[in-house]
Amino acid sequence: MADSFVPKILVLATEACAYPGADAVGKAHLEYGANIYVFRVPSPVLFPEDFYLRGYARGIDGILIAACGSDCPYRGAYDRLAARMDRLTSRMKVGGLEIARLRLTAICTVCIKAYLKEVGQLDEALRRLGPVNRAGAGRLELAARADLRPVQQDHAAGGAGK
Amino acid sequence: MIANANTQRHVDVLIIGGGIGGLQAALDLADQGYQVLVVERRPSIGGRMILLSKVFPTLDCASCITTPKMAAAAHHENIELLTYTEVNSMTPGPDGHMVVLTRKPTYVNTDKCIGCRMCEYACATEYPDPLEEGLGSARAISVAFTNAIPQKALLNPDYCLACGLCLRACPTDAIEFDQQPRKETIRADAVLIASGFELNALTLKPQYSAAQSRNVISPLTLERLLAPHGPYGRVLRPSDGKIPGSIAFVQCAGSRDQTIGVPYCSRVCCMYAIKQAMLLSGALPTADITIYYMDIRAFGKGHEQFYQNAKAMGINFIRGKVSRIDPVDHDDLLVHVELTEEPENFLRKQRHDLVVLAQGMIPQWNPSEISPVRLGPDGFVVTPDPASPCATNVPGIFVAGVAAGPKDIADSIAEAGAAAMEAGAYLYRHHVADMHKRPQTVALDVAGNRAG
Amino acid sequence: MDTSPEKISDSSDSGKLRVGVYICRCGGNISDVVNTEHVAGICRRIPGVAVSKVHTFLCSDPGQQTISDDIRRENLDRVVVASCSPFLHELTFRGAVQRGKMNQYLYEHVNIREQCSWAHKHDPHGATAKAIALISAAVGKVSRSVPLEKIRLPNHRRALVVGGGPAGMKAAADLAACGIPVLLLERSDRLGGKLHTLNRLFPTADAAVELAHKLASQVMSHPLVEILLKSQVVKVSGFIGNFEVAIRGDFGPSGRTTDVRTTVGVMVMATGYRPYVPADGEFMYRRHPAVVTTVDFNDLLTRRDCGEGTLMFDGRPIRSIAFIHCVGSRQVDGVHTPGPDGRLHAYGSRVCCTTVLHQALQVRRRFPGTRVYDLHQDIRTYGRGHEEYYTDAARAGVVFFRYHSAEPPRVTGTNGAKSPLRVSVKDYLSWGEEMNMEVDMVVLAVGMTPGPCETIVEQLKLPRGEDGFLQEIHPKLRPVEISVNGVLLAGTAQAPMNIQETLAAAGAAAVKARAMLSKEQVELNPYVAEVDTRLCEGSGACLAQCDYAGALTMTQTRRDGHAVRMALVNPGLCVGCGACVAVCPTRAINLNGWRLDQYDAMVDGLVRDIAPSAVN
Amino acid sequence: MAGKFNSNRRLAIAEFGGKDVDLCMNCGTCTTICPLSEDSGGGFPRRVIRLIQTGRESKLMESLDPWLCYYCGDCTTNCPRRANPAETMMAARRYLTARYDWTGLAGLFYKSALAEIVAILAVGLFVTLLFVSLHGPVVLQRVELNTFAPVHWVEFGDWIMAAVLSFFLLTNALRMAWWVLGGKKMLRISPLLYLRQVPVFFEHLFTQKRWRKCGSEPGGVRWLKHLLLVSGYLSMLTLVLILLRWFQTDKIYPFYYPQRLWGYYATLAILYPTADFMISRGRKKEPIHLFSAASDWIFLVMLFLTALTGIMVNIFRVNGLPVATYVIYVIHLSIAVPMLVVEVPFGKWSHIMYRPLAIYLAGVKRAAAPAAGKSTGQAAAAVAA
Repeated sequence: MADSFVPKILVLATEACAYPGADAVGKAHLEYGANIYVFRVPSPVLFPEDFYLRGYARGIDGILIAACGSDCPYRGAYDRLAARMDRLTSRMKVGGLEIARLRLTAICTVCIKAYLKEVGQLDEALRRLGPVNRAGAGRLELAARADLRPVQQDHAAGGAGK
Repeated sequence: MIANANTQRHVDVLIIGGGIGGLQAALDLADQGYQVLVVERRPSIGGRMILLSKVFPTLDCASCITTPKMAAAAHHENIELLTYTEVNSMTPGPDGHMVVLTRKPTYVNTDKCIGCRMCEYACATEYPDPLEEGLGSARAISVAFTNAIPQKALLNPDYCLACGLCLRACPTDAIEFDQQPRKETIRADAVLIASGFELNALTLKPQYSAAQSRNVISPLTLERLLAPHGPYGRVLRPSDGKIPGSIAFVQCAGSRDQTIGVPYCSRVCCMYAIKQAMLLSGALPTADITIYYMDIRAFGKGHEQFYQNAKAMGINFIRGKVSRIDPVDHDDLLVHVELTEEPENFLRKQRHDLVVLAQGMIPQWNPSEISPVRLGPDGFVVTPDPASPCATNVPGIFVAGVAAGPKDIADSIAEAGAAAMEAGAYLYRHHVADMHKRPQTVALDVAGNRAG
Repeated sequence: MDTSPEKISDSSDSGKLRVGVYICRCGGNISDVVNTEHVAGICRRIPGVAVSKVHTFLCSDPGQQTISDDIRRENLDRVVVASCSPFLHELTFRGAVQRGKMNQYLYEHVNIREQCSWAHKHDPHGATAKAIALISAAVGKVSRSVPLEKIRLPNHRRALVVGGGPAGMKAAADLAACGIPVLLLERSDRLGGKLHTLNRLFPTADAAVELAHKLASQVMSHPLVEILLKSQVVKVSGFIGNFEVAIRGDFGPSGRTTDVRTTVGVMVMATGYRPYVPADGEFMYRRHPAVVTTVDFNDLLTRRDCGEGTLMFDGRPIRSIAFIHCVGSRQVDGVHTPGPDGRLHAYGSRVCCTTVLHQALQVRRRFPGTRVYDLHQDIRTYGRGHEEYYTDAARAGVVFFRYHSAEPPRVTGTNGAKSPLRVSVKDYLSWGEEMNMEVDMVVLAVGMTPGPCETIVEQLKLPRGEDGFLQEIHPKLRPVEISVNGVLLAGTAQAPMNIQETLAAAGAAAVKARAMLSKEQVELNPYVAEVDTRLCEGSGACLAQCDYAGALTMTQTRRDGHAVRMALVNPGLCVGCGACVAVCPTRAINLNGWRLDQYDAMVDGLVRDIAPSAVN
Repeated sequence: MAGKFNSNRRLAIAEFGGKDVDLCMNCGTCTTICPLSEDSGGGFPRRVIRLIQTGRESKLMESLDPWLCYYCGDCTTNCPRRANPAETMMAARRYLTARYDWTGLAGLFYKSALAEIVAILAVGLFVTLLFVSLHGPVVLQRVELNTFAPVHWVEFGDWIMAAVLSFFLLTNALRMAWWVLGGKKMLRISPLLYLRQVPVFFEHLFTQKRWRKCGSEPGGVRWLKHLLLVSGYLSMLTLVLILLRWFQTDKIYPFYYPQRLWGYYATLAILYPTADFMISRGRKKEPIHLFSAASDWIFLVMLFLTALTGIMVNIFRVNGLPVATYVIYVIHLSIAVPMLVVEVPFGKWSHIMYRPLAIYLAGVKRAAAPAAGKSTGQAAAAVAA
């Protein structure tokens, strides 16, 4: 059963680093699973937590965030992203969604091996885990979406209070 | 055959060298609206920088920050790139500079080639890849490297067996075995020299035994070993593929040494050695890394902190110039050095698995052979006017980057901007000002008194 | 047929769209693995797709022509091309789309070569299915695309150069030479800045004053340069193309202190450096008159009364001098105490080594009877022609001592011995032995600290580095730009550097400024944040995420007759990172070109079940 | 313990030929390229140079390092700053020779070629005058050298000269030992230790064997030439000081007779190397020959002329030319005596003693203080090897 399961993997690859990195793998004619789909993003910092959870709810089995790491062209973005990932993983933990479905890594424009390693490991983990619990993810998505509101007060107090 | 006048093309600025300095100058000039032609002797733009692993002191991935510049230049509407092209002569005249170029045959029709690499995969002949410092191999017909621009195949006639496999593989019939070198004359209002550097020979000092041991390597080789897409994918020493447990950086191996004719400082070696040492200690956490130096010249912004971090990481810094390196058994190397700061036990013959020689930077190209551009005794282009740091002795010819003396990337970039500015001002003064482009003088809305 | 983008973006119903999908065979590079014909067939089933075609070389002229023609013939309002990496041909096809009279941002590129056919060579079925899924995702995205235009802001084609030192003069001269009007501001009453404190410049030995005069005459003689002396910026706001500046100074016909306001398009920060001032008692500085800095000493060497044959200072002959390097540079925590600004000067000041050797050599040549000792950590004569100073100073008999940062030299008085000062140092060239020397004078090689620019820094929120100097965007590749678009760094405002480097940096800043001012309007990429005024509830959550000062503000405005608080993006300052997008509770803020609903649609498109499990 | 840097005084090493010592940037290339430095404790050339740069005379006086260098020139060839460390070592030897010498003559001669020439001329003139006024009967019928210059008188003069030379040499050697062994401390060293090292002195005096390791040239050709010269010189000294009565005869022995063969050997062993060295110094091809002080030339010329006139005495004598023999004999002594009197205790010749003595003293020092064997900058390691 687990053998025939092919997970759908979404890679969110930064325009500056990871996307050309994924290109480099193809240029080198190194192969990986056709179940891996790359979306180009300016910086993954733009995605709210519910975006990932919505993805799981729609049937994406695993998400790899391939960022620029310290090479990030945007000030503070990578730190914010890392912090968001922390919150998201704890949300997933609490909600019973396997945190192995989410990976954050830095891929450079020529990091061919790192890219293959990351997608390979995620694929392997997902094959072990089986399909994502879409209904559970859907519940978490709604919760995350709702949670943006109370958070809003904190930000208002901290950011725009004066 | 030299093209005659009516086939001449005209550009505003011709830039010699498509490395990071040349590209920056090209972008700055093109952003000002000038038509720029970049001439690069190699098959791809990107120069030395695109082949580096990471850069100091930020430890950015070199490719990640170079590729966007390359792409920006390649896509800029005011920039044209001529790769694999040599400059034959450069003659100043009343209508600008006549620059004769030779476009070397790539044996591939670049208009037809779509960079699909079908030919490369079909090719049965391999040779040591010069871009991998000979560690990896390249096919006789191939695209220069992963992120090369242009992504066009190039045939190396020295290795091609003319077997025709590529001909059959090419989907666009782009391969042309009968290509010949083509001369082309460009009339350029200004010329900007950004021809960069090369390193003096690894074997320059026979005392260092680079001819005897493959484990005495160039820093550029180490860059390839450290690069994530390097020839081995990890750091192995060339002679036997052993993971080096002890690595020595020998500084000033080709600089600050009057016996080899390079009395000057090559300016970047201290920093790249520190960078490479840091990267090595990341790649090989148990390795013992030593930098033998005379003075650590961490002079630039953020450099001193970088140096101190390296010390804190446990990289050994030993003050003393290495006098000799002897090959010993098991392909190891014995480094002879006086620990000049030590009161006792200061004579050292230290055994290392791998030795990196900080070769000196020398000019890559000598423009004085084909133009009136003057060089200093060190071989680099002279800039006689202190108020115009990028102007050569020839009006309309400017220089940027290492062509005017050793420099790191940041300083080359700054200088490229300055050269672009001076070239721009020159063009404005001599040509644009006469035409319609003179902008409306904006009325100053501040009542100021003119000083002086 | 009503396909106005606003309507489409509002509705998830894509049934009214007419999307053209084009699949490139890439001469077999793609079609040898991906069954392109099959993909094209399946794609016709995707809702909204009106045309789905295969071409052998889409990037060729006929390929591009097909797209342009189809837009007109088939009334397409969106185009998706599935071919190689977007880095190669995204711009190509945008051009083709534009030629078809369609907004170029209604185009979407799918990578089915580098990230599909080449990466799944041995899995043609998988690759084909993946190509379909990726195209489906792209159709989802493009369905929600809206036409975008480059952001065009008014451009006040005039530059403000702050600082009349070499960097400022050079930047102003360069800009004026290209026809850009410049307002050059200087705090003091004359141009030239620190050039007046320098004597001879290394390595050419040109007179600094001559260079100052040359640069000053360039700016003073140029009709496009307006020079304001004894004046400074007191208030500044705005963004690229539109900086509102208030300047206070002693100008105008009355000569009284006056404030004036003006608008400039770019600002060049040429605010320079201040030499480090040793603390009282640091190496006996201010405790003994014969302990001076390199700045003072340079001044001494230029004075007529410094003696002929014998160096004179304070009426006394100076027969021996100790130069101490790295005063206020390369400071170490635990050894040095932070200065009044609370900062430890951990950085090297780049120019002081050559300065010392330059001065030492002058002393040895002009006053051969004066012995010179040089106490350094490392000799950093890095530049072209600098190593020669080191060699020449050694040849001229300067004696060098090397100390370690943790054991700096000590300066004490000698209480009436022949020479008034004693310098002790643990000399590592003499295997760590203590060396004592009695000297008539101690010269402290002082480093550079950032120049005065607080007002502008605070008001424009310019970032500073750990060393206090203005922080460039990238120390390697963008050394003269700062994260506030339209503000440029020239010279030592950014980092310590020598005159040649300063002039080069000033030129580099000027060329960027000229490019920014070259058009009637500032043109910026449209990929910036945008607030949907109908959805924003003024939570301010976005504001806390924004690291770019002024890019995002909260404003009071009226909506449906009510006063509401709402976020407002300044496209001149926004860099388009999207950090704000993630936290908006109502998804009111989005990044143009990369909107969240587009990504949602891509996910939906990816999982959409349109492809049968087996093809071929 | 801490070496005091004497800021008021620089070592006048330049006057002794060390003109480039300031150029050294202390990189240490010279020390590790030196084939002998390691065996000698590694203190030179860099550490000697540093002592000179920082003007620490007492440390330099204490140092034996300059004597352990045989001037192969490898350091100078490899010096990245062209600071000429080999010449600095040479200058240090001259400087030390001057400092060991209590008369001050050595220093005077090194600093002033004129003084040296005047001294040589004066002594030569004195010898000439001595002969002019005191020579024996001049026999013109045949060569009777022993009548013109009776061997016992000459021998008597020899001995006086030897005594004077030895006095100067030994007192200077004692001064050297005094500084090297730390002044009064030398008195506390057991005489047994001094005795035990004596063979080392002679071993190195006769063989100069450490020199074989010196330099990159194959087979130690220079060492062989130098060894030849030393053997010739010592032969000549033996013949004229100890065996004069046998050597200076009026009887003409057959060609193969040892007296003649030994004499010829000694002559050739001096003539060939000195001529060779003069040619090399003139050509200036190798780094060691680039810098020739006046003292180097005077020394070579005097030695060459001594041997040349010596052989000419023999030629004239064998061919029965009485007047020529007597005249050249006077000339010969007028050259040989000043060479010995001026050059041996005060000039370049003194190194023939200082070198083995340095190795001897190093041995003594090491034996006396094994724990201090690694003391700073000192050549106290295994030099006796």
